[in-house]
Amino acid sequence: MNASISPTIRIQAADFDLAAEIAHLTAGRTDIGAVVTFTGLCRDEAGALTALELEHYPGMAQAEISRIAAEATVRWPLTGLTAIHRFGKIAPGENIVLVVAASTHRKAAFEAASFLMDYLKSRAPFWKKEHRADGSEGEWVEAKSADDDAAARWRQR
Amino acid sequence: MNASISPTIRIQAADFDLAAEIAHLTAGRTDIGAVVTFTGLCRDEAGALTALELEHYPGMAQAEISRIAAEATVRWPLTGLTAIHRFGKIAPGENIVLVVAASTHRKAAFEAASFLMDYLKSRAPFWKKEHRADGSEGEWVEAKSADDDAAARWRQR
Amino acid sequence: MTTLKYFAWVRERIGKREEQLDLPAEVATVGDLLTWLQAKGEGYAEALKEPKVIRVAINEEHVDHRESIAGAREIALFPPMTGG
Amino acid sequence: MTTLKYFAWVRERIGKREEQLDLPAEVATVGDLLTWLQAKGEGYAEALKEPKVIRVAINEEHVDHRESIAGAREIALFPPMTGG
Repeated sequence: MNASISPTIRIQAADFDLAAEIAHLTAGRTDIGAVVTFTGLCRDEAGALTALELEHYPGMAQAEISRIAAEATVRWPLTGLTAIHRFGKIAPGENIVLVVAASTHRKAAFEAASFLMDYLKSRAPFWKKEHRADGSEGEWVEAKSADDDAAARWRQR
Repeated sequence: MNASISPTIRIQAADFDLAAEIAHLTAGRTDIGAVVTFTGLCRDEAGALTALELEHYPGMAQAEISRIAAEATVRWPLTGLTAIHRFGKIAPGENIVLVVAASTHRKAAFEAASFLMDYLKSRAPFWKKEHRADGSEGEWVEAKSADDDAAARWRQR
Repeated sequence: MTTLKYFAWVRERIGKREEQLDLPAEVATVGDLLTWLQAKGEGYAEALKEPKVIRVAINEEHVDHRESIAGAREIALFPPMTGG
Repeated sequence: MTTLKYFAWVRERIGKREEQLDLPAEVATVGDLLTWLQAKGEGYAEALKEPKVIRVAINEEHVDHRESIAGAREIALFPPMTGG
Protein backbone atom coordinates (compact mmCIF):
# COMPACT_ATOMS: atom_id res chain seq x y z
CA MET A 1 0.00 0.00 0.00
CA ASN A 2 1.02 3.59 -0.61
CA ALA A 3 -0.77 5.38 2.18
CA SER A 4 0.77 8.60 0.91
CA ILE A 5 -0.70 8.80 -2.58
CA SER A 6 -3.20 11.56 -3.01
CA PRO A 7 -5.60 11.14 -5.94
CA THR A 8 -6.20 14.06 -8.29
CA ILE A 9 -9.93 14.71 -8.74
CA ARG A 10 -11.25 17.43 -11.02
CA ILE A 11 -14.81 18.39 -11.99
CA GLN A 12 -14.65 20.77 -14.94
CA ALA A 13 -16.45 22.07 -18.02
CA ALA A 14 -13.26 22.09 -20.12
CA ASP A 15 -11.84 19.13 -21.99
CA PHE A 16 -8.83 17.26 -20.58
CA ASP A 17 -5.50 16.17 -22.04
CA LEU A 18 -4.93 12.48 -21.42
CA ALA A 19 -1.25 12.52 -22.34
CA ALA A 20 -0.61 15.41 -19.92
CA GLU A 21 -2.44 13.57 -17.13
CA ILE A 22 -0.33 10.44 -17.67
CA ALA A 23 2.85 12.54 -17.76
CA HIS A 24 1.80 14.16 -14.48
CA LEU A 25 1.69 10.72 -12.80
CA THR A 26 4.81 9.23 -14.41
CA ALA A 27 7.30 12.09 -15.03
CA GLY A 28 10.66 11.49 -13.40
CA ARG A 29 9.60 8.17 -11.88
CA THR A 30 11.16 4.76 -12.54
CA ASP A 31 8.99 2.63 -10.22
CA ILE A 32 5.83 2.56 -12.34
CA GLY A 33 5.26 -0.54 -14.45
CA ALA A 34 1.68 -0.05 -15.59
CA VAL A 35 -0.64 2.82 -16.47
CA VAL A 36 -4.27 2.12 -17.34
CA THR A 37 -6.52 4.88 -18.66
CA PHE A 38 -10.23 4.93 -19.28
CA THR A 39 -11.77 7.63 -21.45
CA GLY A 40 -15.56 7.87 -21.69
CA LEU A 41 -16.87 9.66 -24.78
CA CYS A 42 -20.23 11.05 -25.88
CA ARG A 43 -22.02 8.86 -28.45
CA ASP A 44 -24.65 10.11 -30.89
CA GLU A 45 -26.78 6.94 -30.79
CA ALA A 46 -26.72 6.42 -34.55
CA GLY A 47 -27.26 10.11 -35.30
CA ALA A 48 -30.21 10.61 -32.92
CA LEU A 49 -28.35 12.98 -30.59
CA THR A 50 -26.64 16.32 -31.19
CA ALA A 51 -25.27 16.54 -27.62
CA LEU A 52 -25.56 15.42 -24.03
CA GLU A 53 -26.09 17.99 -21.29
CA LEU A 54 -24.40 16.89 -18.08
CA GLU A 55 -25.92 18.29 -14.92
CA HIS A 56 -24.07 17.75 -11.66
CA TYR A 57 -24.13 18.48 -7.94
CA PRO A 58 -20.89 20.44 -7.63
CA GLY A 59 -19.81 20.02 -4.00
CA MET A 60 -20.93 16.44 -3.77
CA ALA A 61 -19.44 15.40 -7.13
CA GLN A 62 -15.96 16.33 -5.91
CA ALA A 63 -16.56 14.80 -2.48
CA GLU A 64 -18.07 11.54 -3.72
CA ILE A 65 -15.42 10.88 -6.39
CA SER A 66 -12.74 11.66 -3.80
CA ARG A 67 -14.28 9.05 -1.47
CA ILE A 68 -14.35 6.43 -4.25
CA ALA A 69 -10.76 7.24 -5.24
CA ALA A 70 -9.60 7.04 -1.62
CA GLU A 71 -11.14 3.57 -1.37
CA ALA A 72 -9.27 2.51 -4.52
CA THR A 73 -5.94 3.65 -3.04
CA VAL A 74 -6.62 1.49 0.01
CA ARG A 75 -7.66 -1.59 -2.00
CA TRP A 76 -4.85 -1.53 -4.59
CA PRO A 77 -1.14 -0.61 -4.34
CA LEU A 78 -1.22 2.40 -6.65
CA THR A 79 1.49 4.92 -7.41
CA GLY A 80 -0.98 7.44 -8.84
CA LEU A 81 -4.69 7.94 -9.49
CA THR A 82 -6.53 10.66 -11.41
CA ALA A 83 -10.23 11.15 -12.17
CA ILE A 84 -11.63 14.02 -14.23
CA HIS A 85 -15.34 14.40 -14.95
CA ARG A 86 -16.73 17.08 -17.26
CA PHE A 87 -20.11 18.81 -16.98
CA GLY A 88 -22.16 21.01 -19.32
CA LYS A 89 -23.00 20.45 -22.98
CA ILE A 90 -20.85 17.82 -24.65
CA ALA A 91 -21.03 16.93 -28.35
CA PRO A 92 -20.78 13.40 -29.80
CA GLY A 93 -17.16 12.32 -30.07
CA GLU A 94 -16.08 14.59 -27.20
CA ASN A 95 -14.62 13.35 -23.92
CA ILE A 96 -16.81 13.04 -20.81
CA VAL A 97 -14.69 11.31 -18.21
CA LEU A 98 -11.08 10.24 -17.66
CA VAL A 99 -9.57 7.84 -15.15
CA VAL A 100 -5.82 7.16 -14.95
CA ALA A 101 -4.45 4.51 -12.58
CA ALA A 102 -0.70 3.87 -12.22
CA SER A 103 0.92 1.01 -10.34
CA THR A 104 3.99 -1.17 -10.21
CA HIS A 105 1.93 -4.04 -11.63
CA ARG A 106 -0.74 -4.24 -14.29
CA LYS A 107 -3.43 -6.09 -12.34
CA ALA A 108 -3.72 -3.33 -9.74
CA ALA A 109 -3.86 -0.62 -12.42
CA PHE A 110 -6.56 -2.44 -14.42
CA GLU A 111 -8.68 -3.27 -11.39
CA ALA A 112 -8.46 0.17 -9.80
CA ALA A 113 -9.44 1.92 -13.06
CA SER A 114 -12.33 -0.49 -13.61
CA PHE A 115 -13.51 -0.12 -9.98
CA LEU A 116 -13.39 3.67 -10.19
CA MET A 117 -15.47 3.70 -13.38
CA ASP A 118 -18.06 1.27 -12.01
CA TYR A 119 -18.51 3.42 -8.91
CA LEU A 120 -18.51 6.69 -10.84
CA LYS A 121 -21.35 5.38 -12.98
CA SER A 122 -23.58 4.47 -10.07
CA ARG A 123 -22.55 6.91 -7.30
CA ALA A 124 -21.16 10.15 -8.76
CA PRO A 125 -23.92 12.82 -8.86
CA PHE A 126 -24.12 13.50 -12.59
CA TRP A 127 -27.16 13.23 -14.87
CA LYS A 128 -27.23 13.21 -18.65
CA LYS A 129 -29.97 14.83 -20.70
CA GLU A 130 -30.23 14.20 -24.43
CA HIS A 131 -30.31 16.93 -27.08
CA ARG A 132 -32.11 15.31 -29.97
CA ALA A 133 -31.30 15.80 -33.65
CA ASP A 134 -35.00 15.89 -34.60
CA GLY A 135 -35.64 18.88 -32.30
CA SER A 136 -37.94 16.96 -29.96
CA GLU A 137 -37.63 17.35 -26.19
CA GLY A 138 -34.68 15.26 -25.08
CA GLU A 139 -35.05 12.62 -22.38
CA TRP A 140 -32.98 12.20 -19.27
CA VAL A 141 -30.77 9.14 -19.82
CA GLU A 142 -32.02 6.26 -17.68
CA ALA A 143 -29.70 4.56 -15.24
CA LYS A 144 -28.89 0.98 -16.16
CA SER A 145 -29.22 -1.83 -13.67
CA ALA A 146 -26.10 -3.29 -15.31
CA ASP A 147 -24.18 -0.33 -13.88
CA ASP A 148 -25.41 -1.05 -10.36
CA ASP A 149 -24.51 -4.72 -10.86
CA ALA A 150 -21.04 -3.72 -12.04
CA ALA A 151 -20.48 -1.68 -8.87
CA ALA A 152 -21.92 -4.43 -6.66
CA ARG A 153 -19.42 -7.02 -7.89
CA TRP A 154 -16.61 -5.17 -6.08
CA ARG A 155 -18.40 -5.73 -2.77
CA GLN A 156 -18.50 -9.50 -3.23
CA ARG A 157 -14.73 -9.90 -3.33
CA MET B 1 -19.50 -8.10 -33.20
CA ASN B 2 -17.63 -5.97 -35.71
CA ALA B 3 -16.30 -8.60 -38.08
CA SER B 4 -14.75 -5.78 -40.07
CA ILE B 5 -12.39 -4.25 -37.53
CA SER B 6 -8.78 -4.82 -38.30
CA PRO B 7 -6.43 -4.48 -35.32
CA THR B 8 -3.27 -2.40 -35.69
CA ILE B 9 -0.20 -4.36 -34.55
CA ARG B 10 3.28 -2.87 -34.57
CA ILE B 11 6.60 -4.24 -33.37
CA GLN B 12 9.11 -1.41 -33.28
CA ALA B 13 12.27 -0.06 -31.63
CA ALA B 14 10.90 3.50 -31.50
CA ASP B 15 8.69 4.90 -28.77
CA PHE B 16 4.97 5.36 -29.41
CA ASP B 17 2.58 8.28 -28.93
CA LEU B 18 -0.44 7.17 -26.95
CA ALA B 19 -2.53 10.26 -27.73
CA ALA B 20 -1.91 9.79 -31.47
CA GLU B 21 -2.92 6.11 -31.25
CA ILE B 22 -6.18 6.99 -29.49
CA ALA B 23 -6.88 9.74 -32.04
CA HIS B 24 -6.27 7.21 -34.81
CA LEU B 25 -9.07 5.00 -33.41
CA THR B 26 -11.55 7.74 -32.51
CA ALA B 27 -11.10 10.62 -35.00
CA GLY B 28 -14.32 11.51 -36.81
CA ARG B 29 -16.33 8.82 -35.02
CA THR B 30 -19.36 9.34 -32.80
CA ASP B 31 -20.16 5.71 -31.96
CA ILE B 32 -17.34 5.09 -29.46
CA GLY B 33 -18.24 5.31 -25.78
CA ALA B 34 -15.13 3.90 -24.13
CA VAL B 35 -11.39 3.79 -24.78
CA VAL B 36 -9.13 1.82 -22.44
CA THR B 37 -5.35 2.06 -22.75
CA PHE B 38 -2.64 0.06 -21.07
CA THR B 39 0.93 1.33 -21.06
CA GLY B 40 3.69 -0.92 -19.74
CA LEU B 41 6.84 0.88 -18.60
CA CYS B 42 10.38 -0.17 -17.71
CA ARG B 43 11.03 -0.17 -13.94
CA ASP B 44 14.48 0.16 -12.38
CA GLU B 45 13.77 -2.20 -9.44
CA ALA B 46 14.76 0.34 -6.80
CA GLY B 47 17.80 1.53 -8.72
CA ALA B 48 19.24 -1.93 -9.48
CA LEU B 49 18.73 -1.66 -13.25
CA THR B 50 19.99 0.80 -15.84
CA ALA B 51 17.95 -0.71 -18.68
CA LEU B 52 16.12 -3.72 -20.01
CA GLU B 53 17.17 -5.26 -23.31
CA LEU B 54 14.16 -6.71 -25.13
CA GLU B 55 14.97 -9.54 -27.53
CA HIS B 56 12.20 -10.74 -29.84
CA TYR B 57 11.40 -13.18 -32.61
CA PRO B 58 10.41 -10.71 -35.34
CA GLY B 59 8.11 -12.63 -37.67
CA MET B 60 6.44 -14.56 -34.91
CA ALA B 61 5.97 -11.53 -32.63
CA GLN B 62 3.85 -9.83 -35.28
CA ALA B 63 2.00 -13.06 -36.13
CA GLU B 64 1.31 -14.09 -32.53
CA ILE B 65 0.08 -10.68 -31.35
CA SER B 66 -2.11 -10.52 -34.46
CA ARG B 67 -3.64 -13.89 -33.53
CA ILE B 68 -4.32 -12.74 -29.95
CA ALA B 69 -5.81 -9.45 -31.19
CA ALA B 70 -8.01 -11.28 -33.70
CA GLU B 71 -9.35 -13.45 -30.89
CA ALA B 72 -10.16 -10.32 -28.85
CA THR B 73 -12.15 -8.85 -31.75
CA VAL B 74 -14.21 -12.03 -31.88
CA ARG B 75 -14.82 -12.18 -28.13
CA TRP B 76 -15.72 -8.51 -27.58
CA PRO B 77 -17.67 -6.00 -29.70
CA LEU B 78 -14.81 -3.59 -30.34
CA THR B 79 -14.67 -0.55 -32.60
CA GLY B 80 -10.88 -0.46 -32.58
CA LEU B 81 -7.86 -2.29 -31.21
CA THR B 82 -4.16 -1.40 -31.28
CA ALA B 83 -1.11 -3.16 -29.81
CA ILE B 84 2.43 -1.83 -30.04
CA HIS B 85 5.41 -3.66 -28.54
CA ARG B 86 8.91 -2.19 -28.50
CA PHE B 87 12.18 -4.11 -28.68
CA GLY B 88 15.82 -3.20 -28.04
CA LYS B 89 17.33 -1.36 -25.09
CA ILE B 90 14.78 0.48 -22.98
CA ALA B 91 15.65 2.71 -20.01
CA PRO B 92 13.68 2.88 -16.74
CA GLY B 93 10.67 5.15 -17.10
CA GLU B 94 10.41 4.48 -20.84
CA ASN B 95 7.47 2.79 -22.52
CA ILE B 96 7.61 -0.91 -23.46
CA VAL B 97 4.12 -1.83 -24.62
CA LEU B 98 0.83 -0.14 -25.49
CA VAL B 99 -2.65 -1.58 -25.90
CA VAL B 100 -5.64 0.55 -26.89
CA ALA B 101 -9.15 -0.95 -26.99
CA ALA B 102 -12.19 1.07 -28.10
CA SER B 103 -15.81 0.01 -27.85
CA THR B 104 -19.34 1.31 -27.51
CA HIS B 105 -19.33 0.16 -23.90
CA ARG B 106 -16.75 0.21 -21.14
CA LYS B 107 -16.89 -3.43 -20.08
CA ALA B 108 -15.81 -4.67 -23.53
CA ALA B 109 -12.98 -2.13 -23.70
CA PHE B 110 -11.66 -3.01 -20.24
CA GLU B 111 -11.88 -6.76 -20.76
CA ALA B 112 -10.34 -6.75 -24.23
CA ALA B 113 -7.37 -4.63 -23.08
CA SER B 114 -6.83 -6.82 -20.04
CA PHE B 115 -7.11 -10.02 -22.11
CA LEU B 116 -4.63 -8.74 -24.68
CA MET B 117 -2.09 -7.86 -21.99
CA ASP B 118 -2.45 -11.21 -20.20
CA TYR B 119 -1.86 -13.06 -23.47
CA LEU B 120 0.97 -10.78 -24.58
CA LYS B 121 2.77 -11.53 -21.31
CA SER B 122 2.60 -15.29 -21.69
CA ARG B 123 2.54 -15.85 -25.48
CA ALA B 124 4.26 -13.01 -27.32
CA PRO B 125 7.87 -14.00 -28.16
CA PHE B 126 9.79 -11.32 -26.25
CA TRP B 127 12.46 -11.82 -23.59
CA LYS B 128 13.83 -9.22 -21.21
CA LYS B 129 17.46 -9.12 -20.08
CA GLU B 130 18.55 -6.85 -17.25
CA HIS B 131 21.35 -4.28 -17.51
CA ARG B 132 22.51 -3.90 -13.92
CA ALA B 133 23.63 -0.64 -12.29
CA ASP B 134 26.49 -2.40 -10.45
CA GLY B 135 28.02 -3.56 -13.75
CA SER B 136 27.47 -7.25 -13.03
CA GLU B 137 26.17 -9.58 -15.74
CA GLY B 138 22.42 -9.03 -15.98
CA GLU B 139 19.99 -11.91 -15.70
CA TRP B 140 17.20 -12.85 -18.06
CA VAL B 141 13.95 -11.89 -16.37
CA GLU B 142 12.13 -15.01 -15.24
CA ALA B 143 8.59 -15.69 -16.37
CA LYS B 144 6.04 -15.52 -13.57
CA SER B 145 3.53 -18.27 -13.03
CA ALA B 146 1.08 -15.47 -12.10
CA ASP B 147 1.23 -14.37 -15.74
CA ASP B 148 0.31 -17.85 -16.97
CA ASP B 149 -2.52 -17.94 -14.43
CA ALA B 150 -3.74 -14.55 -15.63
CA ALA B 151 -3.90 -15.83 -19.21
CA ALA B 152 -5.55 -19.10 -18.14
CA ARG B 153 -8.48 -17.33 -16.47
CA TRP B 154 -9.77 -16.22 -19.89
CA ARG B 155 -10.14 -19.86 -20.89
CA GLN B 156 -12.38 -20.67 -17.93
CA ARG B 157 -15.11 -18.25 -18.96
CA MET C 1 -34.02 25.86 8.20
CA THR C 2 -32.75 23.14 5.89
CA THR C 3 -31.54 23.64 2.32
CA LEU C 4 -33.24 21.30 -0.13
CA LYS C 5 -31.57 20.78 -3.53
CA TYR C 6 -33.13 19.12 -6.55
CA PHE C 7 -31.39 17.76 -9.65
CA ALA C 8 -32.26 16.50 -13.15
CA TRP C 9 -35.93 15.57 -13.62
CA VAL C 10 -36.66 16.01 -9.91
CA ARG C 11 -35.57 19.64 -10.34
CA GLU C 12 -37.59 20.06 -13.55
CA ARG C 13 -40.80 18.65 -12.06
CA ILE C 14 -40.55 20.59 -8.79
CA GLY C 15 -39.64 23.67 -10.79
CA LYS C 16 -36.74 24.93 -8.68
CA ARG C 17 -33.09 24.15 -8.04
CA GLU C 18 -33.19 24.66 -4.30
CA GLU C 19 -35.17 26.13 -1.43
CA GLN C 20 -34.93 26.71 2.31
CA LEU C 21 -37.54 24.82 4.29
CA ASP C 22 -38.50 24.69 7.94
CA LEU C 23 -39.20 20.98 8.42
CA PRO C 24 -41.76 20.00 11.07
CA ALA C 25 -40.59 17.85 13.97
CA GLU C 26 -42.57 14.80 12.84
CA VAL C 27 -40.46 14.57 9.66
CA ALA C 28 -37.75 12.37 11.16
CA THR C 29 -36.35 10.29 8.30
CA VAL C 30 -35.64 10.67 4.61
CA GLY C 31 -38.73 8.56 3.92
CA ASP C 32 -40.86 10.93 6.03
CA LEU C 33 -39.44 13.89 4.12
CA LEU C 34 -40.40 12.41 0.74
CA THR C 35 -43.98 11.80 1.94
CA TRP C 36 -44.23 15.30 3.41
CA LEU C 37 -42.90 16.95 0.26
CA GLN C 38 -45.39 15.10 -1.95
CA ALA C 39 -48.19 17.06 -0.23
CA LYS C 40 -46.57 20.42 -1.00
CA GLY C 41 -48.01 20.70 -4.50
CA GLU C 42 -48.51 19.14 -7.90
CA GLY C 43 -44.87 19.45 -9.01
CA TYR C 44 -43.65 17.76 -5.85
CA ALA C 45 -46.27 15.02 -6.17
CA GLU C 46 -45.24 14.40 -9.78
CA ALA C 47 -41.51 14.41 -8.98
CA LEU C 48 -41.84 12.08 -6.00
CA LYS C 49 -44.68 9.78 -7.10
CA GLU C 50 -42.31 6.81 -7.12
CA PRO C 51 -40.34 7.54 -3.97
CA LYS C 52 -38.38 4.28 -4.30
CA VAL C 53 -36.45 5.58 -7.30
CA ILE C 54 -35.47 8.85 -5.62
CA ARG C 55 -31.86 8.99 -4.41
CA VAL C 56 -31.04 11.20 -1.46
CA ALA C 57 -27.88 12.80 -0.12
CA ILE C 58 -27.52 14.49 3.25
CA ASN C 59 -24.65 16.96 3.55
CA GLU C 60 -23.25 15.65 0.22
CA GLU C 61 -23.24 11.96 1.20
CA HIS C 62 -25.51 9.22 -0.11
CA VAL C 63 -28.04 7.94 2.44
CA ASP C 64 -30.91 5.47 2.29
CA HIS C 65 -34.53 6.30 3.00
CA ARG C 66 -34.42 5.10 6.61
CA GLU C 67 -31.71 7.61 7.52
CA SER C 68 -32.54 10.25 10.12
CA ILE C 69 -32.50 13.83 8.84
CA ALA C 70 -31.71 15.24 12.27
CA GLY C 71 -29.02 17.91 11.96
CA ALA C 72 -29.08 17.90 8.15
CA ARG C 73 -27.77 21.18 6.75
CA GLU C 74 -28.40 20.27 3.11
CA ILE C 75 -30.59 17.51 1.67
CA ALA C 76 -30.48 16.72 -2.05
CA LEU C 77 -33.07 14.72 -4.01
CA PHE C 78 -32.30 13.32 -7.43
CA PRO C 79 -32.86 10.42 -9.86
CA PRO C 80 -30.44 7.49 -10.19
CA MET C 81 -27.14 8.87 -11.45
CA THR C 82 -25.96 8.54 -15.05
CA GLY C 83 -22.46 9.98 -15.01
CA GLY C 84 -19.29 8.37 -16.21
CA MET D 1 16.96 -28.82 -44.32
CA THR D 2 15.20 -27.15 -41.42
CA THR D 3 16.00 -23.72 -39.98
CA LEU D 4 16.48 -23.81 -36.20
CA LYS D 5 16.25 -20.47 -34.34
CA TYR D 6 17.29 -19.87 -30.75
CA PHE D 7 16.36 -16.96 -28.48
CA ALA D 8 17.36 -15.44 -25.13
CA TRP D 9 19.35 -17.78 -22.89
CA VAL D 10 18.81 -20.72 -25.23
CA ARG D 11 20.61 -18.67 -27.88
CA GLU D 12 23.38 -17.64 -25.49
CA ARG D 13 24.07 -21.19 -24.29
CA ILE D 14 23.98 -22.76 -27.75
CA GLY D 15 26.09 -19.85 -29.00
CA LYS D 16 24.25 -19.10 -32.21
CA ARG D 17 21.08 -17.37 -33.37
CA GLU D 18 20.16 -19.89 -36.01
CA GLU D 19 21.38 -22.76 -38.11
CA GLN D 20 20.26 -25.06 -40.93
CA LEU D 21 20.05 -28.70 -39.92
CA ASP D 22 19.31 -31.92 -41.74
CA LEU D 23 17.16 -33.76 -39.20
CA PRO D 24 17.29 -37.59 -39.24
CA ALA D 25 14.06 -39.41 -39.94
CA GLU D 26 13.79 -40.82 -36.41
CA VAL D 27 13.38 -37.27 -35.03
CA ALA D 28 9.61 -37.18 -35.38
CA THR D 29 8.35 -34.88 -32.64
CA VAL D 30 9.45 -31.72 -30.86
CA GLY D 31 10.38 -33.87 -27.86
CA ASP D 32 12.57 -36.07 -30.08
CA LEU D 33 14.25 -32.95 -31.46
CA LEU D 34 15.13 -31.64 -27.99
CA THR D 35 16.68 -35.01 -27.03
CA TRP D 36 18.60 -35.21 -30.32
CA LEU D 37 19.92 -31.64 -29.99
CA GLN D 38 21.18 -32.28 -26.44
CA ALA D 39 23.68 -34.75 -27.89
CA LYS D 40 25.09 -32.19 -30.35
CA GLY D 41 27.47 -30.61 -27.86
CA GLU D 42 28.02 -29.03 -24.49
CA GLY D 43 26.22 -25.77 -25.28
CA TYR D 44 23.16 -27.66 -26.50
CA ALA D 45 23.22 -29.95 -23.46
CA GLU D 46 23.42 -26.92 -21.14
CA ALA D 47 20.66 -25.03 -22.98
CA LEU D 48 18.28 -27.97 -23.07
CA LYS D 49 19.08 -29.75 -19.78
CA GLU D 50 15.56 -29.02 -18.51
CA PRO D 51 13.59 -29.72 -21.68
CA LYS D 52 10.28 -29.13 -19.89
CA VAL D 53 10.92 -25.39 -19.63
CA ILE D 54 11.79 -24.99 -23.31
CA ARG D 55 9.07 -23.42 -25.42
CA VAL D 56 8.90 -24.30 -29.09
CA ALA D 57 7.35 -22.71 -32.16
CA ILE D 58 7.00 -24.32 -35.56
CA ASN D 59 6.62 -21.95 -38.51
CA GLU D 60 6.02 -19.08 -36.03
CA GLU D 61 3.25 -20.81 -34.04
CA HIS D 62 3.44 -22.18 -30.51
CA VAL D 63 3.37 -25.99 -30.31
CA ASP D 64 3.70 -28.46 -27.46
CA HIS D 65 6.40 -31.11 -27.20
CA ARG D 66 4.25 -33.90 -28.63
CA GLU D 67 3.77 -32.04 -31.91
CA SER D 68 5.13 -33.64 -35.08
CA ILE D 69 7.88 -31.69 -36.81
CA ALA D 70 7.06 -33.17 -40.21
CA GLY D 71 7.11 -30.43 -42.83
CA ALA D 72 8.51 -27.82 -40.45
CA ARG D 73 10.29 -25.05 -42.34
CA GLU D 74 11.43 -23.18 -39.21
CA ILE D 75 11.60 -24.40 -35.62
CA ALA D 76 12.35 -21.96 -32.79
CA LEU D 77 13.46 -22.86 -29.26
CA PHE D 78 13.26 -20.35 -26.43
CA PRO D 79 12.60 -19.86 -22.70
CA PRO D 80 9.19 -18.87 -21.31
CA MET D 81 8.35 -15.43 -22.65
CA THR D 82 8.65 -12.23 -20.61
CA GLY D 83 7.26 -9.56 -22.89
CA GLY D 84 4.53 -7.06 -22.15
